[in-house]
Amino acid sequence: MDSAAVMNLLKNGVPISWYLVLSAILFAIGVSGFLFRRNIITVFMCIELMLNAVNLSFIAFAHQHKQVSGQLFTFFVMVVAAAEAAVGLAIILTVFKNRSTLNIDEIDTLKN
Amino acid sequence: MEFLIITAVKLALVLFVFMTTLAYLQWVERKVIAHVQVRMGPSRVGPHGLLQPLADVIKLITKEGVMPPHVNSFFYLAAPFFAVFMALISISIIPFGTSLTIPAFTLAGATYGPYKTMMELADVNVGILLILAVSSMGVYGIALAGWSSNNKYSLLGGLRSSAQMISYELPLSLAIAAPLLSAGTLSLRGIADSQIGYYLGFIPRWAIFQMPFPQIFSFIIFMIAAFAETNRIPFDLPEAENELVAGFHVEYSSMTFAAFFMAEYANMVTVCSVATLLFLGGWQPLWPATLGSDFIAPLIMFGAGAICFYHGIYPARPFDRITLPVFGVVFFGLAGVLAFPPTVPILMPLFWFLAKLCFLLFVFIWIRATLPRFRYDQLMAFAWKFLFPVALANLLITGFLVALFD
Amino acid sequence: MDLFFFLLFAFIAVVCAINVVLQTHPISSALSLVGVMGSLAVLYLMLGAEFIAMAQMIVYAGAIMVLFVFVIMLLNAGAEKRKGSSLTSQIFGIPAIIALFVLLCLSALKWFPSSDLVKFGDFSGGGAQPFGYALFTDYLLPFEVTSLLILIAIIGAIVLARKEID
Amino acid sequence: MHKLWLIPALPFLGFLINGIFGRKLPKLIINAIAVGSVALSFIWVLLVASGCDWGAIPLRAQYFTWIKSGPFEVGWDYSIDKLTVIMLMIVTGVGSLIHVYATAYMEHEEGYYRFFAYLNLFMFFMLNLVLAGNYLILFVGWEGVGLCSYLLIGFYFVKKSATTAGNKAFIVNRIGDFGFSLAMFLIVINFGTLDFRRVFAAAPGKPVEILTAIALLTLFGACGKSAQIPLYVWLPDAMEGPTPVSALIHAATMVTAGVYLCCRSAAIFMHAPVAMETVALIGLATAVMAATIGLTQFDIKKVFAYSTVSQLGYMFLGVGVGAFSAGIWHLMTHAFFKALLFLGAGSVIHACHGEQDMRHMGGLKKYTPWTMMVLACASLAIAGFPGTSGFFSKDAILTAAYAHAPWMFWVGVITAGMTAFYVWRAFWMTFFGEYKGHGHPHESSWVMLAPLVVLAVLSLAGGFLFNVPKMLEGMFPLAEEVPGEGTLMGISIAAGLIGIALSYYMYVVNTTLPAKITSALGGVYTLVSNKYFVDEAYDAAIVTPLVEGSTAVLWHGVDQGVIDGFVNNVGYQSKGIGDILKRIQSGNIRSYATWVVLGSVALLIVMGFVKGLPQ
Repeated sequence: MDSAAVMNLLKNGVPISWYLVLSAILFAIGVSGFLFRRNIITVFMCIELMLNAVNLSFIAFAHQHKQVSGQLFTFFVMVVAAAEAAVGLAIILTVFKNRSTLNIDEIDTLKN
Repeated sequence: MEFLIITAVKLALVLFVFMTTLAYLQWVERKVIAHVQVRMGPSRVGPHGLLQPLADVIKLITKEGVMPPHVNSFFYLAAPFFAVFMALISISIIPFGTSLTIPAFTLAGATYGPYKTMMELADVNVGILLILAVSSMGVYGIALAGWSSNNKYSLLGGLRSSAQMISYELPLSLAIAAPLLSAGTLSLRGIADSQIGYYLGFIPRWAIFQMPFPQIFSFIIFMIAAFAETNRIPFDLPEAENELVAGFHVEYSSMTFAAFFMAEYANMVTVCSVATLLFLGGWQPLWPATLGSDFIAPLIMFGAGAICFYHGIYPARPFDRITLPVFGVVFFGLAGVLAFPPTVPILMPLFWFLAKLCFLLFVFIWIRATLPRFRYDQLMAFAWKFLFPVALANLLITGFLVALFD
Repeated sequence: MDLFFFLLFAFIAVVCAINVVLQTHPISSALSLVGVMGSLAVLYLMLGAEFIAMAQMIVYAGAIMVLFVFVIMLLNAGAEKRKGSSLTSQIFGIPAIIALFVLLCLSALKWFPSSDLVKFGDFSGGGAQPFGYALFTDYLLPFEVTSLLILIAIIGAIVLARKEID
Repeated sequence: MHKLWLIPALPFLGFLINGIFGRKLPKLIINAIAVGSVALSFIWVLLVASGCDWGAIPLRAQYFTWIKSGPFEVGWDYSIDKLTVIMLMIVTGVGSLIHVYATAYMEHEEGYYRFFAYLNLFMFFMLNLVLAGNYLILFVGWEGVGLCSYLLIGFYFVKKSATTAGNKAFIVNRIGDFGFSLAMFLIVINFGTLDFRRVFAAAPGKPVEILTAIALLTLFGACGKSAQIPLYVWLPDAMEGPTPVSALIHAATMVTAGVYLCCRSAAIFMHAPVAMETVALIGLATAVMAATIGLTQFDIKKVFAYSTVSQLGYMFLGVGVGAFSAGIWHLMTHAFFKALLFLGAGSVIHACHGEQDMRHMGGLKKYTPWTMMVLACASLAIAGFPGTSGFFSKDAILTAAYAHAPWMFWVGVITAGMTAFYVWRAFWMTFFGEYKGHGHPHESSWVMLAPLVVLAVLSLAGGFLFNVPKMLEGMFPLAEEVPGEGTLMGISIAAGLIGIALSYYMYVVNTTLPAKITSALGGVYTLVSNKYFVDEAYDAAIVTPLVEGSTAVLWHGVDQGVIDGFVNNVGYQSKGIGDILKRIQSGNIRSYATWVVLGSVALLIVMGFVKGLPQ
C-alpha cells in the first residue's frame, strides 16, 4: 500500500472489507470461546459475541447498499437474541438448580 | 477552531454549574427535609450552612480510602467511576435554552464573531434514545459495586438494583414513547420545540396539556419510574439502610463513596431535565410573553430580595443582620439582570427551564421527606402489574388518537 | 478521522472480545462483552445506523448483558473448573477456527474490493424514521412474528424459572 | 346491475348460519332461516325477472377473476337469459315449497339443522349451476349439487343401505362428470375459453367432428346427472334419502341439470347432428326401459323414481329431436307434477308410519282425502290428461318426435301409455281397496298439504300459465315448432286414457288379474322386475373385476410390495446408517460445535468453488 492509498484512506474513510474482516475476527473469537470455554454462561456470551459479529456485517452491507434492510435484520437478530437470552438464562438457572454445576462438559445426559 | 473554543467554553461552564448544583443539591435536600421535619438543617458552616457542601467535599477527599482485602479490586474501583461517568454523559445532550448570540467585538485589533451557538453541549438527533441507553448502562455501576464488594448485603443491593432498574426501564421507555408520538422526533430540542404555542392564547401546548391526549398519565408514570431509576425513596431498595445496612455501597468510603452520591444526584438532575423537556415544554413559559410572563422572573427575584432585606432589618439571629442584606443585594442584582431588555431573550428560556427543573427536584426531595420505602415484592408487582399495563394502555390510546387526528 | 475512529474502536472491540474468551471469571467476560458491544455501537454510528447503535446499547448492553450479569451474580458462578473434555474440539478446534477465519477474510476481501469506502455521513437512512417506515411497511410480518416469538420467550422463561407451585 | 349474486348468496348464508350455529338454535329459527333464505331468493328472482330488460339479455355480471393463466381466463361470471330465468323460477319456487313441506316432514328427525343446512347448500350450488356464465362456474355448481345429493341421500347415515346408495350416486355421477370434464378440456383446447357467449359464438365455425365429440362427452356428463342409460342406476337407489330430498333433488331440480346443460349447449349440439340423434335415442331408450321397470315395482318411491327416469328420457328425446323448448317445458311441468308426486308419496308414507310398500297400503282415500286429491291431479298431469300441464309438454315433445321420425313418436306414445298405467296403478293400489298396513293412517298437517295444493294447481294449470316455447321464442333458432296435429294429439291422449283405464280395471275392478299376468309372463316378468339385472351386470362387468384387480395388483403388488418395501427399506437403511452415525453423538456440546464449524468451513469452500475461489 503506497502513501497515496494511505492518504486516500485518511481522506475518504475506511474500506468496507475492513469492517467485514473485523466482523470475521470477532466471529472467530466467538467460535473459539464456544469451543474452548467450559462455563455455560461464558459459552452463551460467546454466542452473543458471534451474533454481534454478524450484526456488524449486516450493518456494513446496509451501508454499502445504502438500504435500511440490513439494519432491520440486525434489529431482528437483537430481538431474537433477547428472547434467546431470556429462555437460555432460565434454562441455565434450572440446570444449575438441578445439578449445581455450570460446566458444560458435565451436562451430557443426552449422550447415546 | 472557533467551534472547538466555543464548545470548550460551554463545556467548562456547564461542568462548573452542574458540579456546583450537585453539591448544593445535597444542601438543599438536607435543608428541605429538615424544614419538613421542623428542624434547622445544616447551619454551622457558613451562613445558613451554605458552606456545608464545601466542607463535605473537603472531608470526602481528605478521608482515607479504605479498600477491604476481600474485594475484587479492579471492579471495586471501577464501579463508582463507571456510575458517575454514565450519569454525567447524559447532561451533555440536554438543551437548556434557545440560542445564544454573541455580537461581534474587537479585541487587540482583531474582530471576532459574531458567534451563535445553541444552549446545549451537543444536539444528537436520537438524543432521547441516547439518554435511555446511558441510563440503562448506569445499572452496571451499582450492580458491579454490589458484586465486587464481596459482601452479602452489597450483593443483595446489587441484585436488587439490577432487577429494579431493568423492570422500571420498561414503563419509563413506554411513558417516553407516548409524547414522542405527538412530537414526531427523537431530538430533545425538537421535542421541546414541538411544544411551542398556546391553546386559546393562554393554555401552554406542553405535552401534559397537549391535545388530542394530554400526556399527564405518562408524565406521572415517567416520574414514578424515574424515582426507581435513580434509586430514590420510595424505591431506594438497593441501599435500604435498615435492611441492607447501606446496600451496594456498604464497603465504600471517601471519594468512591462520594462518586455514588454524585451519580445519584446527577441522575436526578438528568431525569428532571428530561421530564421538563418531554412533558413540561422545556423552556416555554407557562403563559405567553404577551400576557407578561417575562416579568415574573425579575418580580420573583425582587420579592426575594425584599424579604431578605426585611429579615435583615428584623434579624432572628445576630448573623442575619450582615448576611441577609448581602443576599438581598444579590437578588436585586439578579432582578435587574433579568429585567435588562437585551438579556431577556437569552435568560428567560433559561429561567423557565431552571424553574421547572427546580420544581421537579423539589418534588424529588419532598417525596423523600414524605414517603416510606416499598417492600421488595410490592416494588416488582407495582412495576409489572400496574405501571407497565397502564403505560402500555396510555401508549395505545395516544397512538390511536394521534393516528386519528394527524 | 474515519480511519482513526475505526482503528480505535476496532482495536477496543478485538481486545475486549479476546478478553471475553480469556477471562476465567464469567463476570469479567460479561463486562468485556459490554465493551465489545459499546465499541460496535460506535462503529454502527459511523456506518450510519443511529437507531441500531442506540438499540444496541439499550437492548444488548443495557438489558441482555445486565440479565447475564444478574444471573452470574445470582448463581455466584466462580471461575470455571477444568473437568471433562472434548477430544473433537481439541483436535479439530484450532485448525477449524483458523480455516473459518481465513476463508471469511478471503471472501470479504475478494468480493468487497477496497474501493468501496465507508465515510461517516454517506448514508443517513438509519435514523428512527426511515427505520420505522421500513419496519412497519415492508417488514411488518416479520415484526409481528418476532413479537410472537418474544411472547413465547417470556412465557418460556417464566415457566422454566418459576418455583414449583403445587 | 341486478345483484345476481344475491340469488345464490341468500341460501348460502342460510347454510352458513344453520350449518355453524344450527346445533344450538331452536327449530323455529332454523325453519325461518332455511325457508326464509330460499323464499327471499325466489322473491329476488321474481324481482330480477320483472326488472329485466329483455331486449338486452343475456344480462351478465362479472364478479372477479378466478383463474388466470396466460390468455386463458375464467371469471366468476353469472349470466341470465330467458332459459335461466325459467330454471331459476323452477328451482327457487319449487325449492321453497319443498322447504316448507320439509319443515313438517322432518320435524321429528335427528340432525334437523343438518338437513336444512344441506338443503340450503344444495340450493346455493343449484342456483350457481343455473346462473353460471361459463362452463367452469357451471361445473362448480354441478359438482356441488352432486356433493349435496350424496350428503342428503346418505342423510340417514346409520342405515347401511343409505350410505351405500349415497356412495353409488356419488361414484356414478363422477363417471359422468369425467365425461363433462373431458368436454370442458376439449372446449378449452379448441375455443380457448369457457365463456358461454364466446364458445357459442365460435361454435358454428368449428369442425363437426370436434363439436360432435364435445357434444357426446357433454351428453355423457348429462347422462350421469340426469340418470340416463347407461348411468341411470343410481337414481332409484337414491330414494333412500328423505322424501323431500327425492322431490327436490331427484325429481324437480338436480336431475334436470343434464337437460339444462344440453339446452344451454344447444349451439354446440345443433351443429352435431350425430350427437343430437344419440341424445334422442338415449332418451327414448331410457324412457321405455324405465317405464317397463316402473310397471313392476311395488315400492311407491321406486315407482316414481323410475317414472322420473322415464320422464327425463322424454326430455332428452325432446332435446334430441331439436325441440329444446319442449324439453324445457316438460322439465318445468315435470318439476311440478313429479315434485307433487313425491311429496304426495311422502305424505302417504307419513300417513302409513313409514311404510313404502304399496302392497301394504290401500284404502287410504278414507283417511287422507286431501293427499288423494292432489295425487290425482299429479297423476292426471303425468298421464297427459287433456288440459293438464303434462299434456301440453308431452304433446309438444311427441309432435316434435313425429316430425323427426315417426317411429319415435309411436314408441313415445306406448311409453306414455305405460306411464299412465303405472302411475295410476300406484294411485289405485294406494288409495283404493282395503287398508292392509298396520296402525291407523292419518292425514298430514296443513304445513305439508299447503305446498301440495299449490303444486297441484300448478300441475293442472301449468300448461296454460307458462307457455314455455312461447317464452323461449328466439332462444333456439332451429326450426322446431311443429304445429300441433289433431290426430297425433288424439293418439297420445288415447294412450294415456287407455293406461288409466287398464290400471283401474286391473287394480280396482279385477284385482286378481295382475298375478295371473305375472305368472303368465314368467321369465320376462322376472327380468323386468329385477330391473333387467343391470346392477348385477355392472357388478359383474365392472365392480368385481375392479375390486379383485385392485386387491391383487395394487394392494398386494404395488402397495405392499413396492411402496411398503421401499418405505421399510428406507427405515432399515436409516437405522443402519444411524448405528454408524451415533458414534458422533458424544453428548458434548463443544464437540458438536466443532462439527458445526467444520461444516461451515466446508460450506465456505464449496461456495468459494461455485463463485470462484477467493484469491
